[in-house]
Amino acid sequence: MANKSGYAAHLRTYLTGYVLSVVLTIAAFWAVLAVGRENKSVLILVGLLGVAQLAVQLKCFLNVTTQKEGRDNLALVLFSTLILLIIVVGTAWIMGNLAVRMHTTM
Amino acid sequence: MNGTPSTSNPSVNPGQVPGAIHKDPDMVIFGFWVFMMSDLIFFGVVFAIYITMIGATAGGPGPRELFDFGSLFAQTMLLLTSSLTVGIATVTMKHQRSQASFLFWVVVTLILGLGFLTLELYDFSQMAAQGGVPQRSGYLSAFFGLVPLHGLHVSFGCLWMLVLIVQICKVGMLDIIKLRFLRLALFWHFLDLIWIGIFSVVYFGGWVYG
Amino acid sequence: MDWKVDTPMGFSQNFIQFFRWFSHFFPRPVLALPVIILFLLNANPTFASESFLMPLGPVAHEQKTHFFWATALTMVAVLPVFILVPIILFKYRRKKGTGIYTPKWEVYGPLEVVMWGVPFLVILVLSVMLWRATISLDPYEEIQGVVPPVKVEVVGLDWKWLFIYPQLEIATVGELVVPVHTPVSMTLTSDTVMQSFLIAALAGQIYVMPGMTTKLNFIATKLGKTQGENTQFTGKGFTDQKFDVLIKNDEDFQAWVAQVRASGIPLNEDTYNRLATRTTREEAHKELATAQMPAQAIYFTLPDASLFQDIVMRYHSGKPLSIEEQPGTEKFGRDKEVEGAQP
Amino acid sequence: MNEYGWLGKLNWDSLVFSKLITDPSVSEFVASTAGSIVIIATVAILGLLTWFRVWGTLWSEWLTSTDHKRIGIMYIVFALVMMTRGLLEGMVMRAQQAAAPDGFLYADHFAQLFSTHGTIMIFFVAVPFVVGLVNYAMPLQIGARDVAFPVLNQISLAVTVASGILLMVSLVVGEFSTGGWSAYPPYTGGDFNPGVGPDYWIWAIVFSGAGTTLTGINFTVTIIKCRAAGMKFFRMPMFCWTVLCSSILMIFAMPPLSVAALMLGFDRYLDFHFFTNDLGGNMMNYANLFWLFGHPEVYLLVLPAYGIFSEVFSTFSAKRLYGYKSLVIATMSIGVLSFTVWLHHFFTMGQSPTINIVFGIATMLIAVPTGVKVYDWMATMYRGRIRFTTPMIYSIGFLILFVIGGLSGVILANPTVDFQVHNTLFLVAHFHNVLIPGVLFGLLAGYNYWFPKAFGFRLNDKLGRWSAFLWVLGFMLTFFPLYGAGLLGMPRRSFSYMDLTFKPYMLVAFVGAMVVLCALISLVVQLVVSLRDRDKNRVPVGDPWDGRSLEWSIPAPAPSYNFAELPRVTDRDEFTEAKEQGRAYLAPKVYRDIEVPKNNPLGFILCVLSGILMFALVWYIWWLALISAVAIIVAVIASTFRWDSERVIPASQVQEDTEKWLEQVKKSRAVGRDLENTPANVGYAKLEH
Ligand code: HEA
Ligand code: HEA
Ligand code: CUA
Ligand SMILES: [Cu+2]
Repeated sequence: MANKSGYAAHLRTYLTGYVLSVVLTIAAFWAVLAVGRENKSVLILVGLLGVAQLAVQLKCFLNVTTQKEGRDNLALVLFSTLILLIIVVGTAWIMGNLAVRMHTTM
Repeated sequence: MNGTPSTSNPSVNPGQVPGAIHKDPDMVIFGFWVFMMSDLIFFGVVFAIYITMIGATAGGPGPRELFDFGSLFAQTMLLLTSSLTVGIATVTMKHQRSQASFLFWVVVTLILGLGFLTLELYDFSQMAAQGGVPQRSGYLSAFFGLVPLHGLHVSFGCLWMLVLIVQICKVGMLDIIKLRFLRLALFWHFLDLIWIGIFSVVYFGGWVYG
Repeated sequence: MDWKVDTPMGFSQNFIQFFRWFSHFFPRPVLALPVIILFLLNANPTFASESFLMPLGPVAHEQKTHFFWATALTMVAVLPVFILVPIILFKYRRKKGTGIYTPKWEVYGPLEVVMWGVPFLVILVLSVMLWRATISLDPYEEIQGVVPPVKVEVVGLDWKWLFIYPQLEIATVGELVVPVHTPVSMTLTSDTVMQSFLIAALAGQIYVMPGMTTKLNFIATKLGKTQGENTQFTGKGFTDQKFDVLIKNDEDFQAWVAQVRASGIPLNEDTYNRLATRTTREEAHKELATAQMPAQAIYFTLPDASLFQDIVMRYHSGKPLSIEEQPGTEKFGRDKEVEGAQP
Repeated sequence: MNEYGWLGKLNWDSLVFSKLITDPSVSEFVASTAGSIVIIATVAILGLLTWFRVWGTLWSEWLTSTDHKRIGIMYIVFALVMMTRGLLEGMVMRAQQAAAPDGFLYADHFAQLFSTHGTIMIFFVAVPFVVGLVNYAMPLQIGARDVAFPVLNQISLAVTVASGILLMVSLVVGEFSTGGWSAYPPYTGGDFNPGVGPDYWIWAIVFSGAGTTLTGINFTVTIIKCRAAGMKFFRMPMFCWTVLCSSILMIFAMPPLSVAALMLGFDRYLDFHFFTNDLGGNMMNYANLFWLFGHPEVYLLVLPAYGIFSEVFSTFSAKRLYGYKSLVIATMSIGVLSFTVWLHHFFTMGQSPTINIVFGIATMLIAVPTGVKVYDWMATMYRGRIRFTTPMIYSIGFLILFVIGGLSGVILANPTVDFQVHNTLFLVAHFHNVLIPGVLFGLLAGYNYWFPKAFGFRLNDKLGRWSAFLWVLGFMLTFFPLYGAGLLGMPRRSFSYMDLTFKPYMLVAFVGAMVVLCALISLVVQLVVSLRDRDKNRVPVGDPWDGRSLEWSIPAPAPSYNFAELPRVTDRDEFTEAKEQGRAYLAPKVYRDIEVPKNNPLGFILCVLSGILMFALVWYIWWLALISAVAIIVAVIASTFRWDSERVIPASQVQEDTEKWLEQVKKSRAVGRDLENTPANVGYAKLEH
């Protein structure tokens, strides 16, 4: 992405993002189907691939960057991610714990 | 509002949209980002509910019985490709290629989006045929609370696209319309991001743990 | 107007002036109010025994201690506000104030440290207390006593509590009797909406939910009588959902068990379903109790020891539960008759 | 779902009056009276509007206006109307508990009272009041012409008002939910509550929640992108910081509530199983979701109030705000921490002690930044010249009383103690103790403080102080006894009790409620008297309090475009600095045309349509729901076909206005603070230091 303003360069950014995303998607599908559900740790792999793809798309499609002009957006996305994590992890923790403690007699 | 438009943003940079815009484009786009983040939390919460309900199949059909990965893969590819085409449309717009080529890419996106929706609906009907209806269990409620929510967003995006096409045909590429399209493009990319979460967590997570 | 800069003034003089100025803020009739309040509060000085302020066992006792400690510690950070605000107002009031005036003064390092530091330290101490107390009072933790615990299974119904003593093969409604100095180990569920179970004088509350079980452990160390209740609003009969708690010594407890066995009616499916309809304890008493039972309580024998389990499993059948099969709904059991239940 | 006719569940028996006919009891009488008041008031208002022929003005100046100041005022008026209902409900509840064990209300009626009271006070009084004040003051403080998205602003107001009206309708048609403001299922689920009550709650919450989210987005973008030149973040008035933080809370905290309410709706309408007892539903998820929203919500309300207090303390102590940076950091930490404590509302659910400890400590941590704030306000007064005006009395009352409420909050944050006092009146006392001295006193202070800016004349200060005293006193009498009753174990939401120990507490509380009523009446009297005397108390120059921030640098009432020339900011207390350096009241170098958004009927249309949609959904009138939903979409799409949405105010007009005002400034006499509350004060402050 040397020439940032050219038409071709812009197109190339998108195409790169697309190709990477396709590869990552196929990798995720392949991992799950190949490993199967007996080995639950496959989800870690899927998770990593998902996060990678999120990063790729954020960068190439949505153009969230660390450059000065994009800082507002980046800060926003990071803060939202923080809240999202608090909410999702917190919920999973609380509800998981409750599920265990509520069914001990069953 | 003295927005000096940013220039670093190759895909959604409104700075190169010529002519006077009543609103500071930077502000409008940022506002839309904020909205998307709110929507992200909305989705996140529903994801969280889904995660807590993976086990709650109540004897009904679960992920193992219901999921069709072939169709899932097709949907994923349709959506991902539409994300690319909407991007190409953005670039054509930004570099002031012909309106026809711009419209072409928008229409392609629309078709891909509709294709995605058709497949998704077909999937749902297949699930329903096997007893996979939201009334059956907490798990299925959570599934049908989340995946169609994404579908609803996609339908909304399609409607938005249609309206824009009509408007462009009526009045041409006004700046205000360009700005609207830039937001639509953002929205569309955002839905693709959510979809990554859906196939990873809902489908794969559900399938492995369900 | 001219500003006296920190005129020295006698302390007591200052003080009197301060109070005169302070009472300025309140119109005369207002000063009579404290009297009225004291009068009203004295009208009925009995102290409710259904409070953790009058604990009957160590759990509630510790909660009370913790309550007082937390209050006292918080005061450390809060009292300065009560003391300093009036003084500042007095000294720096515009008219006749005597303090100096520094309109641009806006930050002072050491003061910042105190402002952040003091609350932080107080919270630090409180956190340690909180940590210890929370661990030691985990309601799920069985109390280690000399004798093995009495097991009680509690079912929240609309609008009464059912107590099942699985080991003793009895059950009661409206009356919970526990032997003194014996740990009590409760498992709780609900057969209607979510409720919250509380015997304030013995232990804190815990939610009960359909299809799930929670636990509550406590021990009574004083003989006596208190009351338990539901604190989570559940509709019409909510405020009547109370029960007596009697703490008896071993002999009396055994006698009571015998009495329940003797006078109890069997808690079979039929009686249970009648019990589980939307009625208050009083109405259920009218319907089910026999003459041998006390005015407030219903006694049962327990033909089926797995009753509690069945109640929990009602919600795990994998089949939808129609409204007619759901205790606590209007349609469950006899549909009519609940009308007329007005205050 | 075809079991109902074309009017859905609606029939004659749904009207509240028909119940009075079948059952002529006190309870039904009270209900019918309330219903009649709604109807009579509506008819009276419509009648008056027609009589005075103000429909035209109303339409062109208010209902279609996109001016943030007008929208703010409409928000506040709406909040006051709802507040009247909420307050009266509070009174009736206090009367019922004072009269218990032989009260005069049915249990269900009492339950509707606390449910509507809580819902109204939080969602339709506190939130719109806050949003209204922010709308009015914040763009002025940051030197902007309007909020970032004026039409969106209008839409937010529209859906909020529509939901409020829906709540009012529930007084007349059908009944409201009995599940409290938190509406926990399964009690509010279809099995246990087949009536329309919870449906009213759900839709009111979903729509007003959407409005609040949009408002949050709007405010955030306004503050981040529309500040005047030179106004760096650390030059913003404190109020704007708190608003920024509060808006962020709106953006991130409302979604969980919307999700919770919608899922409850799915359970009720479509037989889903999110929170049902059977088939794997899990009501704990609801509690979790609700408080994921509920806790940030209370800080969402109190933070702007903190901001108002900051302005008031510094203005009426004639001193810079002490510890500005500390206050900013404290505000931001409260904002972030508020997302980490929600579990303290269900310590008693049964989770492990570890979880309770983590959330308990996180909760207590909030006391640290809050304490810093309290101390900073004290330090602001320290070495100042304190003037005991109405806003200041509220602020002082707040300082003392709020600390007590915060203290009880910290006590509640101890899980072991909470096990005992959860769901008791102790909790009720806590939250009224933070909500009334915290939020409401702040709003009242703001109302007295900014009123002259909005309407051009001061409110009567003497009556204002009277009512402030009555508020303080009434509050203490009403809610301090509840701490006692709660410790003695009286559960909240009790419509009755047998234990006479509680009686005296309830009697004192009732006396207190009467005092509060007097306070409210004195507020009304204050308003009426001030309106009568308005010509004596005009402050056209615009700076009645020797203000420190930009909003005081323009005329009162503020012109529709706010600033003739957008200001350039060099200091935190910009206007004070300007006054001291002689930069105030200067004519702009050049006058320019100013673009402002045109009036737009979209808000009004959406208000009507969403109102109909909600009503149709509540009553299962599907065809109507469908039509109004489609109409909403069509209206929105149609509005995107308006290409020229701006209107130009010509430079000549701006020049004329401004010169007239500057002329006035020259003619006016600057007054010192001792004459602040006399007619001599025309809003031109004399330099005193
Ligand atoms: C902001 C929130 C708020 C406010 C102000 C109040 C105010 C009052 N509340 Fe509140 N109350 C709640 C929020 C609030 N309440 C909530 C959330 C619940 C829980 C509901 C549930 O259980 O689900 C509750 C429950 C509740 C109960 C039920 C308690 C129980 O569960 O047993 C009672 C009982 O008496 C009560 C009484 C009162 C009274 C007498 C007042 C009044 O004394 C206070 C008077 C207040 C006003 C009169 C309004 C303030 C004035 C203004 C806004 C400014 C006016 C400005 C101008 C005119 C310019 N409240
Ligand atoms: C504006 C509203 C508001 C505010 C500001 C607060 C502030 C706080 N609240 Fe409150 N709360 C509510 C509104 C609010 N709350 C409502 C509506 C409910 C009930 C909802 C329902 O169930 O219906 C509730 C319920 C509630 C609970 C749940 C209780 C239960 O359900 O059993 C808890 C428990 O931790 C709690 C804690 C706190 C704490 C620790 C603070 C802290 O933020 C307080 C911090 C302030 C101070 C501490 C005072 C000043 C500080 C100093 C002078 C410094 C020094 C102090 C120390 C070092 C201690 N609140
Ligand atoms: Cu809460 Cu199970
Ligand atoms: Cu909270």
